[in-house]
Amino acid sequence: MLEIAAISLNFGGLAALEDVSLKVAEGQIFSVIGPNGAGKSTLFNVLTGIYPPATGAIHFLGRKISKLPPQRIARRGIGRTFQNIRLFGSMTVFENVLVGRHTHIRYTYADALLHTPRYFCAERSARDKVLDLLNFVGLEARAEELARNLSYGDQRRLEIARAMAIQPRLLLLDEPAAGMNPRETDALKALIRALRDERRITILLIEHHMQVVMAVSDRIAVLDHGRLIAEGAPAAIRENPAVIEAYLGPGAKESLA
Amino acid sequence: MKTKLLSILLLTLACASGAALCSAPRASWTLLPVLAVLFLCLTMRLPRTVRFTAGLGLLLIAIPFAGFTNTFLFELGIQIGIFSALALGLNVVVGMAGLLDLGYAAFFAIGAYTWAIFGSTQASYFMNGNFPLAGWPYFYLFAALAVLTAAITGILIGLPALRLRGDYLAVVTLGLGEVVRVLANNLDHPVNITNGPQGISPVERPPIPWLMDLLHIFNPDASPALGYALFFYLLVIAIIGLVVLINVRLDHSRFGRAWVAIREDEIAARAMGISLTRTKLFAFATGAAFSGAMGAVFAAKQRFISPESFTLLQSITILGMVILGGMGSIRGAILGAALVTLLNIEVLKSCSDFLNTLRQTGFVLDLGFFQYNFALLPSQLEPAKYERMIFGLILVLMMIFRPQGLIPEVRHRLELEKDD
Amino acid sequence: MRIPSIIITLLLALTFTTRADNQVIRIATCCPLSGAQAGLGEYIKLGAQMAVEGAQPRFAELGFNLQLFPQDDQATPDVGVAVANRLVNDASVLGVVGHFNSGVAIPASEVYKDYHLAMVSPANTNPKVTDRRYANVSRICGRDDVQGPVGAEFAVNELKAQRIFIVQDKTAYGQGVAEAFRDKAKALGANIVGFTGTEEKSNFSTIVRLIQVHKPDLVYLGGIYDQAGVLVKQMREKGIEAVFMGPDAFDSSEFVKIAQDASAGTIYTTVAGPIDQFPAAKDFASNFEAQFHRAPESFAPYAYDAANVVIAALEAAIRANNGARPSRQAVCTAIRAVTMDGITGKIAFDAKGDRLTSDYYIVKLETASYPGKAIKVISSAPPQ
Amino acid sequence: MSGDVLIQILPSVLLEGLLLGFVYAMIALGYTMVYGVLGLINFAHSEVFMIGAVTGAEVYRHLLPHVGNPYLLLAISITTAAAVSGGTAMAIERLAYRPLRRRGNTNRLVPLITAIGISFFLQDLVRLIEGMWHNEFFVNYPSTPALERTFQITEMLSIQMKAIIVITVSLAMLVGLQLLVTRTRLGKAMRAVAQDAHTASLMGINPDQIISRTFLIGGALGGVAGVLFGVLYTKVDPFVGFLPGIRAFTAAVLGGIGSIPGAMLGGILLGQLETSAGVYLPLLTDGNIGTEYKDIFGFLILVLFLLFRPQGILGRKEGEKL
Repeated sequence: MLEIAAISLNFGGLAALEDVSLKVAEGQIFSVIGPNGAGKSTLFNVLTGIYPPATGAIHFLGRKISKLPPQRIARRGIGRTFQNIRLFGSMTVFENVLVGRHTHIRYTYADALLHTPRYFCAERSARDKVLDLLNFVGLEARAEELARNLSYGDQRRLEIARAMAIQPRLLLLDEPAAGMNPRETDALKALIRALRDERRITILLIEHHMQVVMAVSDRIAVLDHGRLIAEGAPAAIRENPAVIEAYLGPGAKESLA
Repeated sequence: MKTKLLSILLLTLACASGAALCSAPRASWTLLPVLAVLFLCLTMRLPRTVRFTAGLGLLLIAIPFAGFTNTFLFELGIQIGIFSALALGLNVVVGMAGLLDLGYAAFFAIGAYTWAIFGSTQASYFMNGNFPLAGWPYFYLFAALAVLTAAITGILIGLPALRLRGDYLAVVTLGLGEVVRVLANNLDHPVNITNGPQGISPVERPPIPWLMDLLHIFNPDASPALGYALFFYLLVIAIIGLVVLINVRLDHSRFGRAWVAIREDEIAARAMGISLTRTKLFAFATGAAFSGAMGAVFAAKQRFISPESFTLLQSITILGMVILGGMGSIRGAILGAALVTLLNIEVLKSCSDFLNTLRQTGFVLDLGFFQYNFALLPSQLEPAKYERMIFGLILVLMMIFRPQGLIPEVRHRLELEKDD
Repeated sequence: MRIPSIIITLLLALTFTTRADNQVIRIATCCPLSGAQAGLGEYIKLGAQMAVEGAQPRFAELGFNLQLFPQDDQATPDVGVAVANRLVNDASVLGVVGHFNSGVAIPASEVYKDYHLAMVSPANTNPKVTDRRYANVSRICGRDDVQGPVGAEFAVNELKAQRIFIVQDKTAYGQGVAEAFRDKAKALGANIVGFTGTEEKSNFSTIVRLIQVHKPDLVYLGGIYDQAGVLVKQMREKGIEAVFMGPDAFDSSEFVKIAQDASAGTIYTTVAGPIDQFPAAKDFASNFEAQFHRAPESFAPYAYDAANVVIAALEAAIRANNGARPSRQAVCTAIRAVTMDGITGKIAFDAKGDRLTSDYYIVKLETASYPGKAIKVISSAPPQ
Repeated sequence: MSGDVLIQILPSVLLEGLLLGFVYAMIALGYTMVYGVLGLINFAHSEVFMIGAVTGAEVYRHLLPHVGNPYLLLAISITTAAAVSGGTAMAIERLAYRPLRRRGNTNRLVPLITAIGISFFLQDLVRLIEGMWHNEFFVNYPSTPALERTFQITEMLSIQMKAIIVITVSLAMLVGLQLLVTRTRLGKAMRAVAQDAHTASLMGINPDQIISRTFLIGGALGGVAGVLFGVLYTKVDPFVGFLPGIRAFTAAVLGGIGSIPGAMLGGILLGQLETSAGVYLPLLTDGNIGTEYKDIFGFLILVLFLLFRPQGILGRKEGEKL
């Protein structure tokens, strides 16, 4: 479903991504791991159109997306969350998700001004969808709170709900477990699986929390210094000497367990 | 129970203050309780019907009746109304969409000139036709046209400006605002379109025979001046009502949400599929449209238009109103506009008139240990001279002690309540 | 909500004003008292203040308390109109001396007209002010379309200026007088080598350069002394010897202070004759100086006369009304009937509200000192 | 107008543009430096400039009878003006901006409105003081023959002593500032705070102190610019800051706001553009487009330029911080 072919990107001479190629199949939970500064978030930003790749091409559902602006890519069906949470802080939880429905609410300026039946119809169905998503991530009780007042874990979940509101085929999750406590992490694992199993969304995941990665991933790619150094099933990655060497350093094998 | 009690209290206060105003329309203290009640109508958490009844009752009954004796009330109302509409328009751009626009007065100018040129003999300098266009439909037609031209100008100015972010946008809008003013000041040659610094006058007002007929029922010697004061007062209130309605509806639509989203976080907004350019242009055009309409009203009401009304200072003052009231807050924009206008043309002026009267009557302030004869007040300390300084001071203090504005933005809870 | 409520209450509490009793008669002055034009507006207020304070004893005898009511119109039309609306609703205000800017006076007088409140302008030279033929609007100063041509005639016929460069300040006043000057000079056969506007107040390097290129023998500025002083100084510094000429807004000692040596030789047209020609003016000048510690300048004499016209009309109207408070309408009518010797010459109004005949003085600053010397007097009636 | 004249006047037009450009550059530095460390447009900077201009004029005027040497007199004026302006800028930061910063996480428009309020306040305050002092509120730089001595280079090109002084002083200031920023500890600290105030504070830099000093230096430069402006164009008043302020701000944006060499370049460029446009537009269009268009000409150039290079001439393209 997603094909990344030999993309590279430089920041002022520094290679952030070098010749990275990946294939993500429909229905997979695909993780990208690597040490800090390995280019994982940069990869996400290239995928979502924030940085256009210097070379290479990205195809999504068979169509080329590598020159499109972020909003167009979002409309093609790629949703994302952000490593350092980017919610609309002064909007309520409910509204945050409602913004995600933006492209699916179809009425004109005039409809909004005149409050036509079309307006009410679209708003109502959007509202139902939002309530459904809030239920799904377990934030229905906090719908009226301002996003900025939520706890860290709740904010992460809200970002997921918001990203799901655009009805993505592919969801990019950037370190969703960062800052979560063990109980929240467990809930997150369930949530990620539910996303795939119940909502049929393919997932591309960046995560430092190895326990989560190993528990949910179908496949894992490892980036180091902007290069892809390994790709394979979790078990294979766990055993891959290049990964252990480059990514974790000698003697760190236990922590992957 | 408590709500009910407060509602009754508010309505009683409204009646009492309205009655007081009508009984002594010229004594400026009677305006005080009316303004206080209107303020409460804006801010109190009471059922909407109660606040509307009290507010509209004062605005549409008490003030017009008092205004028959003291037309300054109309002038005050009109100016507050005009600036409220401008503040509401700018609130869309700056408050909701977070785009810093320092050239907003340009759209006001576009609207004003749209009517002034065709509502006076000015148009005959560059085209054939029978000017001024004085019949009754023309003004309303051109007011609508002014909305359109202002919105189009908004898009034209927005197109280049919106490629830029944040503070760059500020300086570019400032520049383009100046461009509009300088053009208005200079386009008297080679073709005389705006009549340059001489301004355009007299600008036609729409005929109001129906209102005069109505007025004559109450007061047989009502002059056209009084009629027009009342007319513009009512017109402005009607437009404000419309503008508020549009604002509220947009706020509750995907457009309003997109504005706030790009204000909060452009990157996240784009990840939601929101197109920045389209959204920003919508904001610019919407904001500009409001001021275009008021521009046409302003031209007709002043009967005179010159570039002096559309300076950078004007843009800044409107921005000050929005921020003082509370960015993104509709009620805040109205309150901000009302306060700044009141301050500028009533409070500070009354204050200096008061001190001046003390000086002329040789009033001696006697605090026992300290005595001051106001007759000795030096001319350099003429209070009328320091109105702008006080305005500046208020802005600074306000920003330090209440930066979120008088009525901070409240994100709505309506989405869920509707189902209940 | 506590803080805003307190602020609002405090602000609104300030709107308490003493209520005017029936014996108070107020003459309002409307001019910019704050902002960049405050310096000029100040003289209008002071001139009127002199007149009002001089008349207070006479009014006391009539049983009235005459007061000056200074207002700041901030030189902006919307504030000006708001002020006008305040004034028409204050029954004690029976006359207005003002405004300073024609751009403010025109919309404000629309308001005065509706309430028959008399406005006597000390400074609005724009023809439109009286050309609308409002019964309540009169002026003491001359008209742009008279003083411009008077200047042009002098420049072309007497100074034999052949190449003229004209600068104007992009205000209603400056542009009006500059265009009137241009049209007349052209008709008299002079060559207008340049006509340009500028809103600049301090840096005239581009204009000076243009003047240098066009080599005029006379430079005319439709503008005010603060601009004129700087322009002529920068011209002379660049070695431009052309005659420098302008309208009545040059008439100020500040002009000499700004331009210093460069002010020598400057010529301007004015309706206010030099003080040595009017004994009354001399007294006014010394009293003014004693009271305000500065010389009466720019529009102070006009404002003094304007206020005196209102005062004279008030007295006449009070007498006509058997000592009772006159109506505003009566004051308007009385103003048009006033004939008096003011410090700016003989004052009487025509049907439009212009002065019947005005003496226009051509004044030259022979040396860099103020006041200058009247080198020619031209009597001219306003166009009908 | 024959082409010869257009070329003949070119050197002197360029010279005048350069003089104006230097003044703009020095004011623009104040905007850009504050923007660099705080990310805020200090709209009150035009009033800092004005206070420098007025202070310089008062000093110059009052010491004229006592100090014989005009160069020494000018030096005293410039120093005093720099001190007063720098102090004012610091005071503005302390009284108005720091409380806002302390509060943290406020809207970025709030300091902007504060700045506008301060601007209004300072304009009328200076007017009040000047008015109380000597009745009128403009101040002159009195003519001094030594400063106005003219050196005729060619028939169409001459340069005055004061122009030479303006060029020398501004060049010295600009070079000095560049050295200060690149070579000294304070400069490094300023750059560190501009990069990331939080990290800088972890490195033992006190951001408040650095910000305060940035205001001091920017304000002092504004003050010097004020005196030079006054010496060049004679008259200053409490409202003199507005136009140069806006233009210098435009220059700072043109050069890339936040960049010190950018502000210098932007200032000089804008000065040149404005002056040449003011002279050549009317000459080439036979007076149809007069000098009155020179102000918006600068703005139009800015808009066009920013369309193609949104970060300004020397500004860094901001990477999105994700």
